[in-house]
Amino acid sequence: MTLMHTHTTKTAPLIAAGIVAMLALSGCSAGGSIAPAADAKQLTGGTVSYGHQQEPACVYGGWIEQAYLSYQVLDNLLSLDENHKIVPWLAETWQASDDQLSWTFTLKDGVSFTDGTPVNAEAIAYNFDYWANGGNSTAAVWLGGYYESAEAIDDLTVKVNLAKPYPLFAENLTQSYFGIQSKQALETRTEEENCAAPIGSGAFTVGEWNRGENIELIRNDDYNSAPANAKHEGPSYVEKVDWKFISDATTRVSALRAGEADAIYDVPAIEWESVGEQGYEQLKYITPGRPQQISFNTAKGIFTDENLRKAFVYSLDRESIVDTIGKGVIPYEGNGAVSQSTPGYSEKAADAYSFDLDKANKLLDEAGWTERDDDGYRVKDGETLDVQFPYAAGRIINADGAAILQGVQEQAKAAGFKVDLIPIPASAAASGKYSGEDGYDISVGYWTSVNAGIQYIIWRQNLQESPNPSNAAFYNDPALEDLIIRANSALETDEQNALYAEAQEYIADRALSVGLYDRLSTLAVNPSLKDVWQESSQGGPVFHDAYFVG
Amino acid sequence: MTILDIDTEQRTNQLDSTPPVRLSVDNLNVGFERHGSVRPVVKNVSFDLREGQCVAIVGESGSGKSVTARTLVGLTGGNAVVDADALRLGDENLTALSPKRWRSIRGRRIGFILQDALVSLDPLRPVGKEIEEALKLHGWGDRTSRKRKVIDLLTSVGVPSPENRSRQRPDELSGGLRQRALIASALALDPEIVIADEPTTALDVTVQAQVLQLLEEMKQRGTSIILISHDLSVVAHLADHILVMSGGEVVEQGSAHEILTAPKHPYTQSLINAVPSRETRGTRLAPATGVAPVHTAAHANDEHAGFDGPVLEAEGLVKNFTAPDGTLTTAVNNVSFTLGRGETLGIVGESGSGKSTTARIALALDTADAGTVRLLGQDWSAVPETKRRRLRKQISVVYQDPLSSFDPRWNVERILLDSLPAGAFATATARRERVLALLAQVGLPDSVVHRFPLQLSGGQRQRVAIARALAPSPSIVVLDEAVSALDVSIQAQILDLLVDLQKEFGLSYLFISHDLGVISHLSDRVLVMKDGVVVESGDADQIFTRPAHPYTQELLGALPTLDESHTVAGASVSPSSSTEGQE
Amino acid sequence: MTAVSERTVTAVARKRRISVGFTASAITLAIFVVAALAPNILSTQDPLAMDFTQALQSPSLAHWFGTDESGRDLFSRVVYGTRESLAIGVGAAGLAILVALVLGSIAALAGRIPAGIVNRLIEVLFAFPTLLLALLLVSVLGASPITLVISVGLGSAPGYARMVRGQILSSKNSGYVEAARALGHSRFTIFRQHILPNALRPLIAIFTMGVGQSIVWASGMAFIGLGVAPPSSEWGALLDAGRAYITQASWLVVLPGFVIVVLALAATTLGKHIQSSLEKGETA
Amino acid sequence: MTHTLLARKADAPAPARGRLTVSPRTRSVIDKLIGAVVVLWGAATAAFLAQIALPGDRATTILNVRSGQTQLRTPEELAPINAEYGLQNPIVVQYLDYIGGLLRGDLGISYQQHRPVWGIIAEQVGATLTLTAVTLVLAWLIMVFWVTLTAGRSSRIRALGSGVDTVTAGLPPYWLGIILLLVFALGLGWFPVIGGAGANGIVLPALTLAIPLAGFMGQATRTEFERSLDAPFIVTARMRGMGDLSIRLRHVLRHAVLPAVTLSGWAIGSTISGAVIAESLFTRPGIGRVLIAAVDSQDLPVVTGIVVLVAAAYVITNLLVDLAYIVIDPRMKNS
Repeated sequence: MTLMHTHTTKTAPLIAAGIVAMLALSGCSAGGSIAPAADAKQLTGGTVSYGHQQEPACVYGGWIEQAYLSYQVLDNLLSLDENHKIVPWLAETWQASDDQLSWTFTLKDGVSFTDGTPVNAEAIAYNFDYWANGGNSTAAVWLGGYYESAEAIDDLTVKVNLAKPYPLFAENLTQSYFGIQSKQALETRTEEENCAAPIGSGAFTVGEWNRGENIELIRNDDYNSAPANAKHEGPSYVEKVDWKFISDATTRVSALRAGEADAIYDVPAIEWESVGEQGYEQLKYITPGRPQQISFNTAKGIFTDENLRKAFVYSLDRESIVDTIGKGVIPYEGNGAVSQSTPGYSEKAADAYSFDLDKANKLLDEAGWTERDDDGYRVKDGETLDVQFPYAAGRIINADGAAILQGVQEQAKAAGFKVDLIPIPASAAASGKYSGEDGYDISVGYWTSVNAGIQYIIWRQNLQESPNPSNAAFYNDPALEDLIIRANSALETDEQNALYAEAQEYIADRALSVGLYDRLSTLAVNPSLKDVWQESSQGGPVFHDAYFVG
Repeated sequence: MTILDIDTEQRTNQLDSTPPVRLSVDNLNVGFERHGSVRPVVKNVSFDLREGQCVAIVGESGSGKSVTARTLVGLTGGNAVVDADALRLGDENLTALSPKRWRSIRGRRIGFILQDALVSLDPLRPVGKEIEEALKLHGWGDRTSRKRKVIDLLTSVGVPSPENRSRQRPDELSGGLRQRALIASALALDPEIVIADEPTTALDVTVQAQVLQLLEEMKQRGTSIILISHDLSVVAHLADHILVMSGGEVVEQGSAHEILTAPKHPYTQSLINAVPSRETRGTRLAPATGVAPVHTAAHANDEHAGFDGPVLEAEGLVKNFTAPDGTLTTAVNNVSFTLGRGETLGIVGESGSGKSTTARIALALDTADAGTVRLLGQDWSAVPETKRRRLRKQISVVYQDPLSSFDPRWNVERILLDSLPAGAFATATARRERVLALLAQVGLPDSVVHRFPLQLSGGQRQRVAIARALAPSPSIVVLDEAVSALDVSIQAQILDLLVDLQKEFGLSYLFISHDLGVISHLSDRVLVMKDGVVVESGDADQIFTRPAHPYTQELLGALPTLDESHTVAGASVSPSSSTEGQE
Repeated sequence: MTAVSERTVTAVARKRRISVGFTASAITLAIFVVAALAPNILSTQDPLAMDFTQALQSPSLAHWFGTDESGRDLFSRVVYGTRESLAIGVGAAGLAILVALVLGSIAALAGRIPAGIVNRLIEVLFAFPTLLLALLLVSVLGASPITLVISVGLGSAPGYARMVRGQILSSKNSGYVEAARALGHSRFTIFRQHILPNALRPLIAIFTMGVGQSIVWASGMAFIGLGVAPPSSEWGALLDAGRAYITQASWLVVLPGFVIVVLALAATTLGKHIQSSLEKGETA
Repeated sequence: MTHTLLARKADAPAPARGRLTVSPRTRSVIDKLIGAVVVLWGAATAAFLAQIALPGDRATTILNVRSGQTQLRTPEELAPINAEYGLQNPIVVQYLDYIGGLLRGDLGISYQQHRPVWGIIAEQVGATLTLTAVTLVLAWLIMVFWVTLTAGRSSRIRALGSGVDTVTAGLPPYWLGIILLLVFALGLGWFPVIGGAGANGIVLPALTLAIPLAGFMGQATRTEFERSLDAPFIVTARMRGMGDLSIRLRHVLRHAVLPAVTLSGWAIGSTISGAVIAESLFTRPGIGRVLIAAVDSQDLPVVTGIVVLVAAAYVITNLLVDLAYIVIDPRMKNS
């Protein structure tokens, strides 16, 4: 017994030392030269093993994780190129009527879905109705308030009728939520089938889906409808994409290093540098739309007072937090309305607030939060300056994000804010438990979008007759809404961007929402796999042009 | 007893015709090492074992007899230090053997029989397998021939329908059969020497007789036997040469005849005297020990003193049990008896005879399915427990294993305090004094009051158990195998104590035992039980001298005895090795 | 009889030797208790203080356990986390044993019907996956030490319940209970004087070991994201947070994990010693 | 203790509990069956109620999970979902529907995957069972080897033996897993980082669970093992000239493994909870992860389905353990 114990107590440190030693030796080895030989030439076929993070319940749906997947199997009407220019995809030409109330799309000829049915005007029109009726919740939100009907003029011409002018309509259609599915499939197949393996005209079709493990994407040999910004026309070079689900970031990177994955999604900041040094190709896409930002609850609680909102913002040195945790990979974002990669982005709004503790304290003192308790939190007539800050851990806020939020918590403390960070489990988050007016003082989150039009979805008033649960600040302001609507409907890009910028500054001035960091979509690719690129509307990986060299 | 004389005769003849020596032990010393220091447990043991002879080593636990035996097969244990001037098996020098060589000797040249096959054969395997294993280990024959051999062996040790038996596990066999099976496994390779270590302990007396008979036959066939026992009477029949060991030393050795008839060493004498039997009635078995019972009249039991009918009456007791397979067995079948004041009623029977169940019913710890028990003329078994409690202090019990009957968390004082009748003593000090008085009565020093059961020796424990039984000043004490687990000398002391206490307090004993010796030593009247039925009952002398029922006769026949002519009267000196506290 | 006396001898001997291991584990635990009650004695720095210039420093004299992604000193975090972790361990083990005691005694002593019901209940508890229990509780109560205590406590309760039941039954059928009956003690007295205490005693040991196991469990929960809310430095939370940095800063997981192992080991060893000394029946 | 008990046993088959009607063995069989049903029903009901008790509106959750949002939803949005899954029905009705389904062996349709729960489980259970099986085998191999090697040797070796037991038993699986992953997959590259379904992909996950289990079983077995080593029948075997190793393997082991068998049963029972760690760590498919995902998305049919499955597994395991007991110790047949 004893000997046993003395033994174990003796060995305890040894074990520790041993482990450390093993780790030293394990300490991310697998360096070596992974670069392909100089004379390496293009190979045909092969299977791309791709490590992705989250596994959606269905291939097609309103969640960006689904958009990434469905992009591989569905074609859109239009595509967005890296210069943020709309280019043809299934639609060869597109044209808004002079009154801006109808759009006409002319389709490529001879394109057919992988179930053999043709991609024709009728199918397109059917898809529009399908989206609008909730076939894709996110698409529905985009169309909501604008879309009226879609009709097939002739076999290859579709006319979409809108309620009010919507210049960004075409641009929005480039998001994968608007992927076109076979009408027959939607009509005749079960929900389960369309969930697991939607039928489109895309470069790949869904093969086997081993839940919890991977999805097999199989080359569509008859593919003839690549977007104009693709690197080549016709079927993809690789036969298969093995779309693996590896939720743990470290494991993903390790899989890449171990050669078990040719490409991986979402390289954690901490690994970015070393992955680069080891010679892996790195792609980084700053998602346009709403960045990871915090919105204040302007309807209930302390932050109904604009000065307290400002005080909170002044108390934060957001940039240094993000730079530390983000290791220079995750970009700091000051603008709460839209991210720096969004057209019409306003620097002014972004720079509205910088770290200024004195100002914060001054504002708080003025607001009457003068006393402090033993822990240094401000108190006003017996009440502590308490801030409820729930966040959907894991799903919307990843590990880096959580660390950043802790930084916010710690910094706000200096000004006397008692921030209660509440990591809410996915189910509670999704149940909307924390989404009501009583749910939080601050909410955090992003919303990807191709343009500043996202502001309409978020800042539209939340009214009885037309509720808008997306309005996380509960801020109902006709002026702001009008401003955004005017922007949405502006025909001239410059005029539109000016209006969007104005809206952003309007939001910043009132400290309704301030930015933290930009949501990234990053890829690391083994150099022996060439021409993997990120599509420009949402930053998902594109394997249609990819090929191996060796 | 003449028979005995005769075969002692012929033994002496054998001795003259000195057959060859098979095993010679010369000045064997064994010690156990712990933390550098060696604790000697066997000191200069020497003897020769000749062909067809039996050397018996007799001694109480701790005397070193078993260690000696194990040493002879090289299994003394890891931290043992063995040295001997000579240790020779035939021409094999046992002092310098490789483990491998030892293995080839064990089982093949030296067979070993332990006590109680229930634990000495692997309880999870059929006995056949165990026996076959012995053959297999020494590469005897092939599968089929071994199977056949196993059957032969079982037949040779007198196991009926060996084919079926060989497929049964020890727990499925009767005590006798499984002991035979064990012996068969030791004889499998017909070794020239068989060491039998307490081969009959824990066996019923009739079975014991059968086993001894079996050993006798082996001896006749020329096998040499080393017989280890704590019980002289067991070895008496078999042994040619006897070593008496105590505290690791051979206090006396010589031919069986000498030892049994003219023991020189007082220890041997005390051992012989300690064996209870009909002849020893009324005599003291143990030499007066250091702590003699103090005579105190503090046994206040006036309440029922006036009552002069039988203190306990049992009428037609019946108790059934359902076996797990649902079959109904009758453990006690129509048992009746009465117990008079100051009298000892012995219930004797072998295991399974239902005697303990009878005792439990008498104590109203079990309810009979039929029949009644009356205590001091009052309803006892018939009334609810709540009514009984008032009377409980009139009847108390002493178990075979006191240890399990003590709450391990309680020290002696608490145990005894707890057993004093509520309200009998006004003050705490009075209660304490009573406890000390009780200890004195059972011959224990005050110093034990703060000891815990585990820290007491077996004899001391039994004395505490008796003290607890006396605490409520009962009229009746039920003694259920109360001395069966004790070494013979300790048993003697306890028996003496019981006699004294009975004399002093006019107690009535219901004395349950499988040991006829003990029963005959103590009982006024005797109940002989078999399979739940009373086969014979009556006055002790009559039963032991003129047994009517064949079963009683069988029991008596089976009982190994020393003729009183062999015992030496009035050995007074008592070697320290036999006093309390050191067993 | 010698068998016995020898046993006591060896027992004494063993006891003497055991005490080394006993003290070793006792001291270890004592240190943890100090950390829990007065962390400032052991720790060098504020567990929450961020120092972005010091992010992800490997272990050094300045930072014995290194620093985390925000430059917080891991050692101080571990020390300050002790209170919460230990509380969780003790709480969970305590809850488990409490529940077990209630269920176990009913199952052992109550009539056929209630005992049957309770036994089934124990079965159901056994069959219900602890993981799910935790998941649900977290969804309802949110991630907090209480949640961990309840889920781990309930999770391990059925096992203990069976143990208690067995204990009570064996003590109920023991020789000393029969002896007490023979002395005419009432059922209640016997239960109070013998059955209960004898059933309870082993639980001291069980509890000690349970604390260690519960902490391991709880940290496991935290590891699958059911832990305590940040910036708590509860050990499981530390592991969970450190997980993202394994390859670059392995100490963030290895060292807190190692602390857990040491605590669990100490608790188990101590518990075993208590157990064996109880089995030897020597009450101090 | 034993003495009186033995005496009593020998004297008459175990006292008390003598109910003269139906044979105890048949009764215990009936009890077992009833028990099994009760356990299944109880677990299922508990799961159902717990899910109902979850905060927030289920339809909202379903919708939000489908769109990756966390916002409140308008009645218009929720109506179709409620209709589709009958979430507007009173709880009692939903419960009865659910139990009815169970009786028909129908576990329902997943809210998120739009397919029968049976399918989902059938798909995933394989991986988990394999992991459990391999874990058990490894644990037993390790345990038997280590105990046989170290138990009842010199005090030093025994100390080492039980020391290692205690340490391994106290190892947090996830922690062990991470270290195995770091060293053998990342460092030495002996095993794949992603467990997947591959053969050598299962080694590390299984070890992660097997090593602590082996420790637990070792602790329990060692005590029995050393007790049996001193048993008379072992002495007898030695007296027959049997070698030490064969004694340990042929005689002692069998007497020592019963507690380990119980632990194995417990281990199987708690597989889900345990496996999920290995699964998420080595990115293996399996019930555990499905369960977590299902709870996250309040996919009630999947959750309850899995609970029923686990309960069933538990029941079956117990039966197997009982059988194993009888096989190992035939004497138990009558008790």
